[in-house]
Amino acid sequence: QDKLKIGMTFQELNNPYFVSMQEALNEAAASLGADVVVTDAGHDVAKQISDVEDMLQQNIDILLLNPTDSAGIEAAVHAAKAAGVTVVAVDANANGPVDTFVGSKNRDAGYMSCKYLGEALEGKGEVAILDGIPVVPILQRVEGCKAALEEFPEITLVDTQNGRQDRSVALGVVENMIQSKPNLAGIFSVNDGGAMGALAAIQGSGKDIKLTSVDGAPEAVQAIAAGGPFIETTAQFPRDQVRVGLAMALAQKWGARVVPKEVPIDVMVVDAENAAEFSW
Amino acid sequence: MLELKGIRKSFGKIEVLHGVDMEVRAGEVHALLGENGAGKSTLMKILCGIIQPSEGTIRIEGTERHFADYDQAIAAGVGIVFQEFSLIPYLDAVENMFLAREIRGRFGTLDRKAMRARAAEIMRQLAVDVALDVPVHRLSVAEQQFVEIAKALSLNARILVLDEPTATLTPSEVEHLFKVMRELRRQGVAIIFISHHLEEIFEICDRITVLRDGEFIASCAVPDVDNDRLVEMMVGRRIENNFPPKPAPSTASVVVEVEEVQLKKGGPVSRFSLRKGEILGFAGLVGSGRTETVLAMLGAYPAARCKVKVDGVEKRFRGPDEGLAHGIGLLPESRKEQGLITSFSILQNVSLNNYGKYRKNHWFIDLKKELAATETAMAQVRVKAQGPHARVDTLSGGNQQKVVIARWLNHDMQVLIFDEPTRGIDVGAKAEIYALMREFTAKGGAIIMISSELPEVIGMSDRVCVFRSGGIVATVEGDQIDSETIMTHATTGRVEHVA
Amino acid sequence: MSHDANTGSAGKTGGFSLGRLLHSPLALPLIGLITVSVLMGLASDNFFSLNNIMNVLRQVSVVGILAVGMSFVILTGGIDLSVGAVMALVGTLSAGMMVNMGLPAPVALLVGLLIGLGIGLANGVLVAWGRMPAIIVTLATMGMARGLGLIYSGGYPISGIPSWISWFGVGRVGVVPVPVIVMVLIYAVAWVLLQRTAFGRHVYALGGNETAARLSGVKTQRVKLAVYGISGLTSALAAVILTGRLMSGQPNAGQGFELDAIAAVVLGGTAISGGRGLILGTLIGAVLLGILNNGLNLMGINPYLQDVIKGAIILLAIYIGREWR
Amino acid sequence: MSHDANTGSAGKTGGFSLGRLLHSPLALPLIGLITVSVLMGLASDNFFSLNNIMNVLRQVSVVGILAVGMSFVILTGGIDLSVGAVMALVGTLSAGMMVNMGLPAPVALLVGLLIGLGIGLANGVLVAWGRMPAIIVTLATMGMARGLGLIYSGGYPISGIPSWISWFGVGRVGVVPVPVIVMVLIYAVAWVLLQRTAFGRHVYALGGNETAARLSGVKTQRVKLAVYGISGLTSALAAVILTGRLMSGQPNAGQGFELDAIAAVVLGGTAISGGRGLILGTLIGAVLLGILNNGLNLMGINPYLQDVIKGAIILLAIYIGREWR
Ligand SMILES: Nc1ncnc2c1ncn2[C@@H]1O[C@H](COP(=O)(O)OP(=O)(O)OP(=O)(O)O)[C@@H](O)[C@H]1O
Ligand SMILES: Nc1ncnc2c1ncn2[C@@H]1O[C@H](COP(=O)(O)OP(=O)(O)OP(=O)(O)O)[C@@H](O)[C@H]1O
Ligand SMILES: [Mg+2]
Ligand SMILES: [Mg+2]
Repeated sequence: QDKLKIGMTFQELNNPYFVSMQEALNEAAASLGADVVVTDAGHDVAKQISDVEDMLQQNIDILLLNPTDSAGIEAAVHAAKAAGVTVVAVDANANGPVDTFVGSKNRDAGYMSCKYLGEALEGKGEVAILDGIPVVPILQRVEGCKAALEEFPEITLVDTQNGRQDRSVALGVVENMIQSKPNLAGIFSVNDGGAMGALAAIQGSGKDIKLTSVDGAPEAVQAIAAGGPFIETTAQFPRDQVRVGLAMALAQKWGARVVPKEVPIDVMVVDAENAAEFSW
Repeated sequence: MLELKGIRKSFGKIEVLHGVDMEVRAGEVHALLGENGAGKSTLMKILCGIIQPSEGTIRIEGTERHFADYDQAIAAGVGIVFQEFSLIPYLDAVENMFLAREIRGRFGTLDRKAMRARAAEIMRQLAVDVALDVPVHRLSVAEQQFVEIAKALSLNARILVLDEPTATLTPSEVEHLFKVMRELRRQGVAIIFISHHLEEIFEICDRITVLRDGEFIASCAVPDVDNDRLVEMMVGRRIENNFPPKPAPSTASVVVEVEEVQLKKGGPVSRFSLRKGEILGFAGLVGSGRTETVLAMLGAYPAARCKVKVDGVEKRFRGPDEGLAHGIGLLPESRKEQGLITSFSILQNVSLNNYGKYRKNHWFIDLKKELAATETAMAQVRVKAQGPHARVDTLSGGNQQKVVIARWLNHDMQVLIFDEPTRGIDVGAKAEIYALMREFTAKGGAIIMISSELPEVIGMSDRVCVFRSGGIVATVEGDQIDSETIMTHATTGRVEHVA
Repeated sequence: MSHDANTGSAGKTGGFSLGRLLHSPLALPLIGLITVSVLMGLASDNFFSLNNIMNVLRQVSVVGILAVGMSFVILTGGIDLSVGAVMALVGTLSAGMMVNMGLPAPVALLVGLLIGLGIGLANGVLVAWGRMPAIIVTLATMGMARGLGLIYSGGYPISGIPSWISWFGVGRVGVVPVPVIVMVLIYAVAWVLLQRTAFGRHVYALGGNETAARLSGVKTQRVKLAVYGISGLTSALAAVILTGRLMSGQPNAGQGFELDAIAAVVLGGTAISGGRGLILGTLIGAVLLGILNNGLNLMGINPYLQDVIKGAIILLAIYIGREWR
Repeated sequence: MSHDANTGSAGKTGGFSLGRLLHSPLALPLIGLITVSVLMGLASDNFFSLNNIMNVLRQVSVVGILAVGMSFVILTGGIDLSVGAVMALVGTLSAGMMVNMGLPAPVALLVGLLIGLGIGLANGVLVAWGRMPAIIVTLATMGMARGLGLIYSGGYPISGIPSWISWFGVGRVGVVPVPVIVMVLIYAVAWVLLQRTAFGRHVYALGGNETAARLSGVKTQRVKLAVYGISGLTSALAAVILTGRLMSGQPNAGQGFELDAIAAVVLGGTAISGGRGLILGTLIGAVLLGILNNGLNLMGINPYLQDVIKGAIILLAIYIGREWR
């Protein structure tokens, strides 16, 4: 009866990044003999709050929270804390009395990708950003990217469009981008989902445009290993985020009083050289 | 009281009213006559502000009036019962009657009690018993007609237009209506009455105005004309004998045998058979179940029991499409709701269920053949329209009805079920349609004709089934077919329940 | 069949009796609700706890309020796809007025309500006087409202609003959550409007037969204006609750809520073609949807599978209820 | 006004003439298309390049194909919200059959088409024989198809399909992209079906007056079955193109495409209530939407602002065209 019950709420579950997180969670929980409840908010904070409320009805002990929106989810954090649940934010932080936040250094990720892109372009040329859904991690990546691009005085940012992190949307958007910016030399996509669409568009146009991205999704790594326009993705470690997050929560449950408030997980450049060995 | 002068109206480039004058006095029933498409309804809609005239003036009690919409006309004391229904199907009779003129109680909320009382009073005046709390789409066509009339009466109009109110009523109900009209006349209301039943004109009207093709023909007092003269004014020619002669009693084989049909559990069970080459009339009061019986036969109405044999083989139809496959066609009683695709052209309406006839390469429609066949059919029933491509919603009521008739006469059916086929059709065209019906039976076809017009039932039917409260109470043939026998069975005769 | 069985529009509700209820258009939605509840209760222990019931109702409140305006619109035979986007825009703008422009919160909320009403009225003008199809008008305003919210906020959610506003989202009066009380009040007002005023009759009349209603003297354009205005207003009211729940203005919130609101209305027995239906049915429909979400979560069903099961149950509920429509 | 000006259903197209065109229901969509094109051309140099025109058409192809099935459904007075989800499901399953089950690609694609058709027919059965409102049926199947696709793929996209399949997405015949050719062929077939066969007339009749069509012997249920089947099939055909473009099966592709397809149909002059409209109008509507997306992208407009402008232009186009409806 006193089986540990872990709840995890995802901002979305139709993205390999979060799916692999879920897999790691299931493995870890199985090894602990704990029950797992998982919900998918589909990018809707209101639904995510409801999901958390429902989990609290099920008497979870640990809440792993992957918030769709940091501010919007606050009410759920309060509710969970009020119910005596340990709350760990994963991948993106949440407002309110979160016990620990485990997440990638998103700004670094954007910075590293665009630094790589700038160097690959030998410091000059026109580049564009393929933006995504406006949530904090994505906005931080764009911020980091812009910071990196500013270090290259001869690189100009000529276009920013929103591919909604969706392969089919990104495909159309990048096709249009290529039409309107014939001299485009590089594209930074905020995640691999959008990047795969951009890759298809670049290949379709037959132009020499270099592409970098963030995530390290299997498909993206494969494409990078194969060579071609997709030259780099700054990998995050979704499985490790969950593992570390769960560990933090357990530590607290066991009585640890000095669990770190924030555990930033490093990101790593994956390019043609190391792609073959990399996987989440 | 009311004076219309030089009214002209064009739809697009086509002028349908060419300067019509009309004068109506207080306390009279004034008949407005004319063939289908003559412009009667259009003129009345102009009077009520529903459509605007291209030219001409309306004077009421000497002052010139312009009505931008029906509301303004109502405010000026003008009310109308439309030729096509204008009820809200899911609201009940009370709500329909007081729509947009609700009686409000305290706090501005509805005073349903007051409205219901007033509605009941009007219905009492009309001497009809219509359920007031039932959504009107569940009432029979005739009951709906009374709701329409009651709605117009509730306006307390000084000028009341009745556009073919009797087309859907049986004689006894027409009597009720006339009684009310006489009472209104006594109170000084001016009534404009449109009907294609000339005997009604002589019974109730004081004066008449005749239109032909949008032209004003004449205005005169009723006693100054007789039936033939009236027809001649309307049609511009004489019409000989209305009904074609009946053939000798048929001994041909039975095409459709309805062994039993029971509309409601525990209700009466009816049976009838239909022979090749005959016209079987269905008579009865409104709501006596004639429509439901034929619909049940085709599987379009959920009956408790229904057993049908076609050419001696038992059939269970699940819908009109299966009837069609066996050569049985249905002309429904309400053309606008059940008969026509109003956004379609005449051509498309006529060929709607008949594409087997015009095929090219098996799959495709032969547009040329379709056009030719439609033109023939239109000429047969004398549809007055700009051409086969005219949308049916631009046609006059009677012409719309003719389009539905043309659909079936253009189709090689062995059985046609005609529910109120001549509803709203002018005298000239009626004769034509009767002749076509006889032509059809002469070729071996059979017709079931539901009609609330007694003369039509008597003049056309070889045999008549009389309905009362949901079932057939008697079948009369030959010399027995007269109005007295039929009305007796329809109203008082003993109901024999068949187990 | 009894006389007023099928009315749906009349809603004669003088005195309750079981027989009467069984013949009312509410019967089927209610049966659906009870069946699903019992199933959920069997499958999950926590389901019938008072706590969880209040939890479900609170979760239902936002879509439930949106569905009120949607009911008015659908009863006239229209549709309003903009409700979710308008809610998000109003929430974002209200939060922005408090945080960035320093307006007092009550003023900001009030202006938010007016903005919602205004957008609704704009929809109404386009549908009524512009004679454009509602589905396209509101599809366009949906896109525009979304875009405006994102432009205003730069894509970031707006947080830092006064903490008392959370009362609208998480407060309680006794055991009953505030959003539930707000929702019930809105339904009560809607019921009076629809069943006890001339305006309500005109809404039904419009959906039943617009031409006939116009010919009878119903000011059809004004009625349309009003129903879209009401829908905009309820969207804005939903925004207040949502802002209280999220404690921030979320330009991305409420995506797909329009479909949930439509589903609630239709599950509640209202004909999608207009003219027939009861506002109480909509409430039942909204709760039914909420229970589905909650119950499937409580049972710990795989989120992907939840969509499939939810779809199947909705189909089943509508299938059983179809005779009443 | 000429005789068949307003029919919309008749589509008498024997010989072209300007006067005739001006009175046809295609006139307004065409004027909208030309106006928007000219505006975009003025604002962006690249717009009128052959390259970009082909680019726009290629982008339009997926929604354009979905809109064909949607036209059939809307002409009967129905609606199909499941098109985007069915497309994603079919794409995912086809890719899965190739990659995980090792089926030969042509077989997998064919099975995919059959699955699409099957889901469409299931929608049709529920609408026609189940007598349930189309908007709810297809809303439910939309959720179910999405869920099934995610369950099957576990949320991952499925890649590793044979490379020749990209021909459907990016191949060309001369200068014309293959997806554009496929789209045009589908429109041609649809045109023949609607204008030259009895089935087509029955589709229009159903939308015009279902009761009248049924009572006159049209097999209304079969017609409904057929139109939803067609919609399922065109969704599956769109899936083939999309798979070729994305070179993978994407369980979450095509979200919101149902609304784009509906917008294309209505922008093309088809009445949302059914009975009136031309399939060529739908093509024009789809291209108009594509041009809006493309042109606003080419001009480098802020993506948030694009939604607002798109909404405004759609409203304007429908407003100008409303007389024709
Ligand atoms: N909206 C319209 N557009 C074009 N023509 C119309 C329109 N309405 C009526 N018409 C034409 O006007 C003429 C007169 O029609 P109207 O309905 O007034 O005839 P009516 O005398 O009432 O005939 P009926 O006895 O058949 O009811 C007809 O030829 C009809 O086709
Ligand atoms: N949809 C319906 N549901 C329940 N009752 C109905 C419905 N339609 C009609 N009725 C009832 O059935 C009875 C018979 O209808 P109806 O008046 O159409 O028969 P009828 O003999 O064909 O009369 P008529 O042809 O003169 O109108 C009426 O009492 C009517 O109230
Ligand atoms: Mg008339
Ligand atoms: Mg009848």
